[in-house]
Amino acid sequence: MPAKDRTLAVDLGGVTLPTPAMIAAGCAGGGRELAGLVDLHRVGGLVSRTITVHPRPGASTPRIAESPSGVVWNTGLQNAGIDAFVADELPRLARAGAPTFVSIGGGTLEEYVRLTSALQARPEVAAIEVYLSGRDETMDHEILGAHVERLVEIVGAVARTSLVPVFAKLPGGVADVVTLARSAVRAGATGLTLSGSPPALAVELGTLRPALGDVTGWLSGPALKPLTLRTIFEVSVAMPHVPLIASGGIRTGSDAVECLLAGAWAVQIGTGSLVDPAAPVEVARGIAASLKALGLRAPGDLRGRLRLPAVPDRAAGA
Amino acid sequence: MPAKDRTLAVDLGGVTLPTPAMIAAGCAGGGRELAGLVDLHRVGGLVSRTITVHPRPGASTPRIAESPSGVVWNTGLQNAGIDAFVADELPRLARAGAPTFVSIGGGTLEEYVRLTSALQARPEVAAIEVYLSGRDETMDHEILGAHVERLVEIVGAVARTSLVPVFAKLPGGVADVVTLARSAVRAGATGLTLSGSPPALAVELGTLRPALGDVTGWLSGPALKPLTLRTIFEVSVAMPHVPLIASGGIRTGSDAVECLLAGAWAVQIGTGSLVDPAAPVEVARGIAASLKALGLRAPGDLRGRLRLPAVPDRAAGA
Amino acid sequence: MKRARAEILSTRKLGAYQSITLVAPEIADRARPGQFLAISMPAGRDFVLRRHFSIHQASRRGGWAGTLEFVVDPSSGPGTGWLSGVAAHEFLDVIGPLGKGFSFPKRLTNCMLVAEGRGAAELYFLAQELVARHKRVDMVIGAPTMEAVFKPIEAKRLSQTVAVVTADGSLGEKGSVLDVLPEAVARAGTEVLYAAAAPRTLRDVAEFCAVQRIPAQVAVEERMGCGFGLCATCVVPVARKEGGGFDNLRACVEGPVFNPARVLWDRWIADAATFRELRQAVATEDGDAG
Amino acid sequence: MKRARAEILSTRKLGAYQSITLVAPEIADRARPGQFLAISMPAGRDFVLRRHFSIHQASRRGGWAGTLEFVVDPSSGPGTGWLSGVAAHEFLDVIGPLGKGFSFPKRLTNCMLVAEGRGAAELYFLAQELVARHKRVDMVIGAPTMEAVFKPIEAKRLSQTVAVVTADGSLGEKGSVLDVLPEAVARAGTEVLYAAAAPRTLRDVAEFCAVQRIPAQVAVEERMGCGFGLCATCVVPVARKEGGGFDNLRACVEGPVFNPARVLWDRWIADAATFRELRQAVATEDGDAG
Ligand SMILES: Cc1cc2nc3c(=O)[nH]c(=O)nc-3n(C[C@H](O)[C@H](O)[C@H](O)COP(=O)(O)OP(=O)(O)OC[C@H]3O[C@@H](n4cnc5c(N)ncnc54)[C@H](O)[C@@H]3O)c2cc1C
Ligand SMILES: Cc1cc2nc3c(=O)[nH]c(=O)nc-3n(C[C@H](O)[C@H](O)[C@H](O)COP(=O)(O)OP(=O)(O)OC[C@H]3O[C@@H](n4cnc5c(N)ncnc54)[C@H](O)[C@@H]3O)c2cc1C
Ligand SMILES: Cc1cc2nc3c(=O)[nH]c(=O)nc-3n(C[C@H](O)[C@H](O)[C@H](O)COP(=O)(O)O)c2cc1C
Ligand SMILES: Cc1cc2nc3c(=O)[nH]c(=O)nc-3n(C[C@H](O)[C@H](O)[C@H](O)COP(=O)(O)O)c2cc1C
Ligand code: FES
Ligand code: FES
Repeated sequence: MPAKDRTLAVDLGGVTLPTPAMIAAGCAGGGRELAGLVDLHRVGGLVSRTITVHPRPGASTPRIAESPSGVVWNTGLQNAGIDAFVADELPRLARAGAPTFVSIGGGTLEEYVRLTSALQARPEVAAIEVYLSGRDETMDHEILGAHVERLVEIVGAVARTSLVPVFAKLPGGVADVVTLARSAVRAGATGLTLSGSPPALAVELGTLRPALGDVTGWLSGPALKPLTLRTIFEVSVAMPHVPLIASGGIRTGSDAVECLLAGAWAVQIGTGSLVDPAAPVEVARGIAASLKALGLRAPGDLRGRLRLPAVPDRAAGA
Repeated sequence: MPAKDRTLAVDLGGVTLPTPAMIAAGCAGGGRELAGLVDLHRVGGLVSRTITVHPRPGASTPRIAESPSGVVWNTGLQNAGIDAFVADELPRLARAGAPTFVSIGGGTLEEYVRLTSALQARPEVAAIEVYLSGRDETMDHEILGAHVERLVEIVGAVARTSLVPVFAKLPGGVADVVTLARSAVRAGATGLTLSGSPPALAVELGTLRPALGDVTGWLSGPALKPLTLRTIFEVSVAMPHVPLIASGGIRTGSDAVECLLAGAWAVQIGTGSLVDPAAPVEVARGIAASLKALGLRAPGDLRGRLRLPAVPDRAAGA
Repeated sequence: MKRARAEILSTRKLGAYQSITLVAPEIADRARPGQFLAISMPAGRDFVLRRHFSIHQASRRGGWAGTLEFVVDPSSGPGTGWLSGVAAHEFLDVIGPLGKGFSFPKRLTNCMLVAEGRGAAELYFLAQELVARHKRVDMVIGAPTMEAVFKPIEAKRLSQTVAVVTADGSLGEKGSVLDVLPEAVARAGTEVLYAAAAPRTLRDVAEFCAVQRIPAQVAVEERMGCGFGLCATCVVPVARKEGGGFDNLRACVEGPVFNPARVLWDRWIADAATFRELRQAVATEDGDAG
Repeated sequence: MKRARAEILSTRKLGAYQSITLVAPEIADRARPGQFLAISMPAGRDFVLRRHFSIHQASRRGGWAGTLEFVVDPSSGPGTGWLSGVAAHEFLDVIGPLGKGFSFPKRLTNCMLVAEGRGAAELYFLAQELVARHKRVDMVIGAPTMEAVFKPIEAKRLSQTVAVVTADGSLGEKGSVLDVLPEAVARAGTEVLYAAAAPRTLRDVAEFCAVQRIPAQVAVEERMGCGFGLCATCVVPVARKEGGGFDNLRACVEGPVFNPARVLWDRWIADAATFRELRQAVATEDGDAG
């Protein structure tokens, strides 16, 4: 394989990324902060913080605490609201140099539709990522995206309204992820981000208090890697042609290659970017090295190539 | 608080444990192995490996791999079957000195009933723990315990058949755990073990193979702690009078006290016992120290005493 | 802001603290008092986030040019514990200088610096810069114990007067910085006040300054996911200049130095007195299993 | 089996390996060749399980009484890497001796010991005990490179003949232990064979012994959750003595030494040749989105 034929670019159902290593939602700042810390032209893409219709002041502090190989966080989705976002942050994000996914979140169908409409006319938006881990205000569900009917309704409406590809970011810590994934794709999602952070709690023993100001939060970081791999594996086996973006516990090139082997098309780096803002570039480099070592041409050649035993459960035959 | 009035004993809806620190299912051996490594009379209780109706040879090796602050495992529930268990292992386990919970697992309602019946006449059984993370062979669900109807059916049948308290061990990595918990208790469970290990996958990069012989497995170890705390917290707020046993990521006294604060009545130590077989005794000691420091009498006095902000979401008022 | 693989030039114990000097010319060149560093933790640990440290000294000239010093309280936890054990000639992954530092008064002259514990480290850097600008510097330095009073001799060298207070009375007066602040301010004819201390102390200092109508700047600490503006975890509620309401501003970008008159202290600090017990707080669900 | 907080008496580099000697009298007293230790990893790391090491030497008498030596290949990963850096006089949390060791032949005399890499460490311990029982010991020692041949001088001291093979030919013959085993066995008049090597080598040794009708014992390694029988992760499929079928026996309790004639090698070893690609293995679900 001559080096010149090798590429890191990936096509996620219509949106092309220069590399498969993106920065996850809520971990990319507002477009200015990363300058000088990473060359955003060498980052596969970035996802905005989750934007809501109205401005949100966000959660009480502390908003982040550590857990074994992880962080528990709750920003309360602080953001300036869609209008301010479109006016100020979006152009800055897009100018930074990487394909821009906009994460949208709400509690009702109407909010999602309004958010999508507001982004319709914006050429800066490479894709929409639908945040689905929030509370369903209409149905009073704890986690909106864990319920098939609501997932279908909301993802469907966003997909119908959007002019760009739509990625449904399924909530973390849910069973039957294949069913949810299938439903989201049937409803019109171009692809899936797997997964959001699962619900978590950290306790500060010294004060007998929750470690976070808003009590509960979500788990991110390396601890999640085996959960992410499992989800990607199951969904990719069920739907090998649907672009899957892995999120949760990815920080190094090896982590990313493991995800690609399990079936991911691209990966997002969240906590890893907070620790090492150049992580997405290093991850891309790691993927390139793997391609070279294995004599492969493109990230897609690694996808789903996990070598399985010929008889998945040999013991069953005993 | 005079030291003599202080106690570590807990009553879990009819079964009294000398301390709140148990050894989790699949991590206690068969009754002989722990002799010399821990004084089982100072262990709160132990849960047997999960027993099935028929003998199971178990999964292919490797059966365990590491992940960040965790392990991914799949023993395939290797066990000698209920008849051999009742004849050989159960008496040995019970003689070892700690209250013995028997974990039972199956794929059909009939199997659960048969397992419970086989334990009915056995005075060694302090309680039954119902393993619910397996495949539902009747309904073809991936995870039996993630479906309310089946959970109710099976837990209900076990509770009606059993002469001892029944703890439903809810599967890990499921949404709506409060709904599942409520259903299990309504169906007759005395209490709940929260939670089983969530589904996971580990990849061995060097060989492009899954790290486990049977491909997929479950995540255990410290990584899980914030997920366990969240589950315990939510369920205990919903059902403060139902005995909850925390499982997942508990190894130290601090971990255990955090769980008690979040609402647990007792804790199980799985991976922690594999690493430090004396962990349950050390955890009990840690709980005792906390009681002393806070001037409390019994583990129940810590339960649910997490200090919450007066206004849970101060920012919401902004 | 720069990222550097910085060699440790020296590391030494200073009372309760460990003082670490790095070779990091690009960061040292840009550093201002009040700014801080974000330092990577080693791989393979069960904690992952960077740790943050105020800049104690940045040498741009002379024999130490290009070096940067910060001070670690090793008792804080695993990260600071690890950092205090790192030896000279090892390398640290450092990002800095971060945040908006203190600004210097243009017209006013008499500056009071109020520090608690390791907060003194960054204020000495500030004192130096103020002295270089021909300002008068006075200090109030507090700590729990004598060992935790950071470099009292250095304080003396940099300021006209220094009041030292310790909680246990082992050095200086017994008490807290607030006990001696009014007198120190009166004596020094303080026109501007700077503080680096625990949140509750800063709140009390803010109140004092408001009453006394002394303009002030305080350096806060808040839990940080990154330290350079990506994650919005490190926020402090700050009143808007106009239009009412407040914004949650990032301590790592818009801070860590804030005008205390605009910080909504009671919103920011989760006051122990506002906590109550879980069982009282959360009503049992209606006649259910629980 | 005992648990001890054992002081490291010494630690030294030996070729590609690190050899660590502990003071652990209660374990040393009970140790037999083929048994192993389970060693705790330090707190605060992102890996949690104990690591397992064969006993290379257990001194019950003389100046070294109460000490225990084991040999670490530091290149295996983070755990062995950490262990090779631990200094003398630090303490390790050790459980041992674990497992069922080798048994000694009663009547037969001529013993062939076959080791690959660090497998030699436990076989030298065995050789000593065999020699003490007046058995004849011969050895075949293999490794990838010269540096990875463990203590070849010691091998010579303990045995009548030693055949050394390396994959790169840097010491002894070029090749693998199987290449030289038949000749070595013929020359030594081998009546009993012991081996400690990689699974595939052990399988080939087993086949050789079956054909040659040489009784044998082999020490296996399997991933272990505990090392003392709690978790049933470390199993090896072993044919039942009667009634047909097999049992998955724990390498940490019923092993790590097994009779190779009864191990179901092809069931145990996930053969590379039996793997195929995911996309061929899993049929796309019917006309679905995927
Ligand atoms: C702007 C700024 C400047 C600082 N300057 C100094 C300094 O000069 N010297 C010094 O010793 N310490 C300083 N700190 C505090 C220092 O960052 C923490 O003590 C340290 O991160 C604790 O890490 P740990 O692992 O030892 O403790 P742990 O308590 O285990 O840390 C757990 C988590 O909480 C965070 N954390 C703990 N304490 C604090 C705190 N006070 N403020 C913010 N985050 C915290 C850690 O960063 C980590 O993410 C500063 C913090 C900030 C935000
Ligand atoms: C009975 C027995 C005796 C052993 N004797 C020795 C010895 O004398 N010297 C020596 O250097 N090594 C020996 N090993 C192998 C040694 O335990 C592993 O190399 C070591 O655990 C690797 O840890 P790591 O963190 O360096 O590597 P990693 O590969 O990161 O370890 C990850 C996980 O895999 C396990 N693992 C990795 N390799 C092996 C292996 N070959 N066998 C079993 N588990 C493994 C580890 O224990 C850990 O749980 C023995 C193993 C067993 C089971
Ligand atoms: C501080 C922080 C803020 C986050 N904010 C958002 C957000 O606004 N929207 C969202 O969908 N995910 C958010 N996430 C989740 C990440 O996008 C990512 O899915 C998750 O952290 C798991 O990946 P990681 O292990 O790489 O961090 C946030 C994560 C962190 C740590
Ligand atoms: C090797 C191993 C075997 C296990 N076997 C069982 C089992 O048979 N039945 C069961 O319900 N849980 C089993 N578990 C799960 C534990 O009981 C426990 O719920 C889980 O490991 C989380 O707790 P931990 O973090 O303390 O390990 C097993 C866990 C491990 C690591
Ligand atoms: S710490 Fe991440 S934005 Fe301030
Ligand atoms: S390693 Fe746990 S039983 Fe053998």
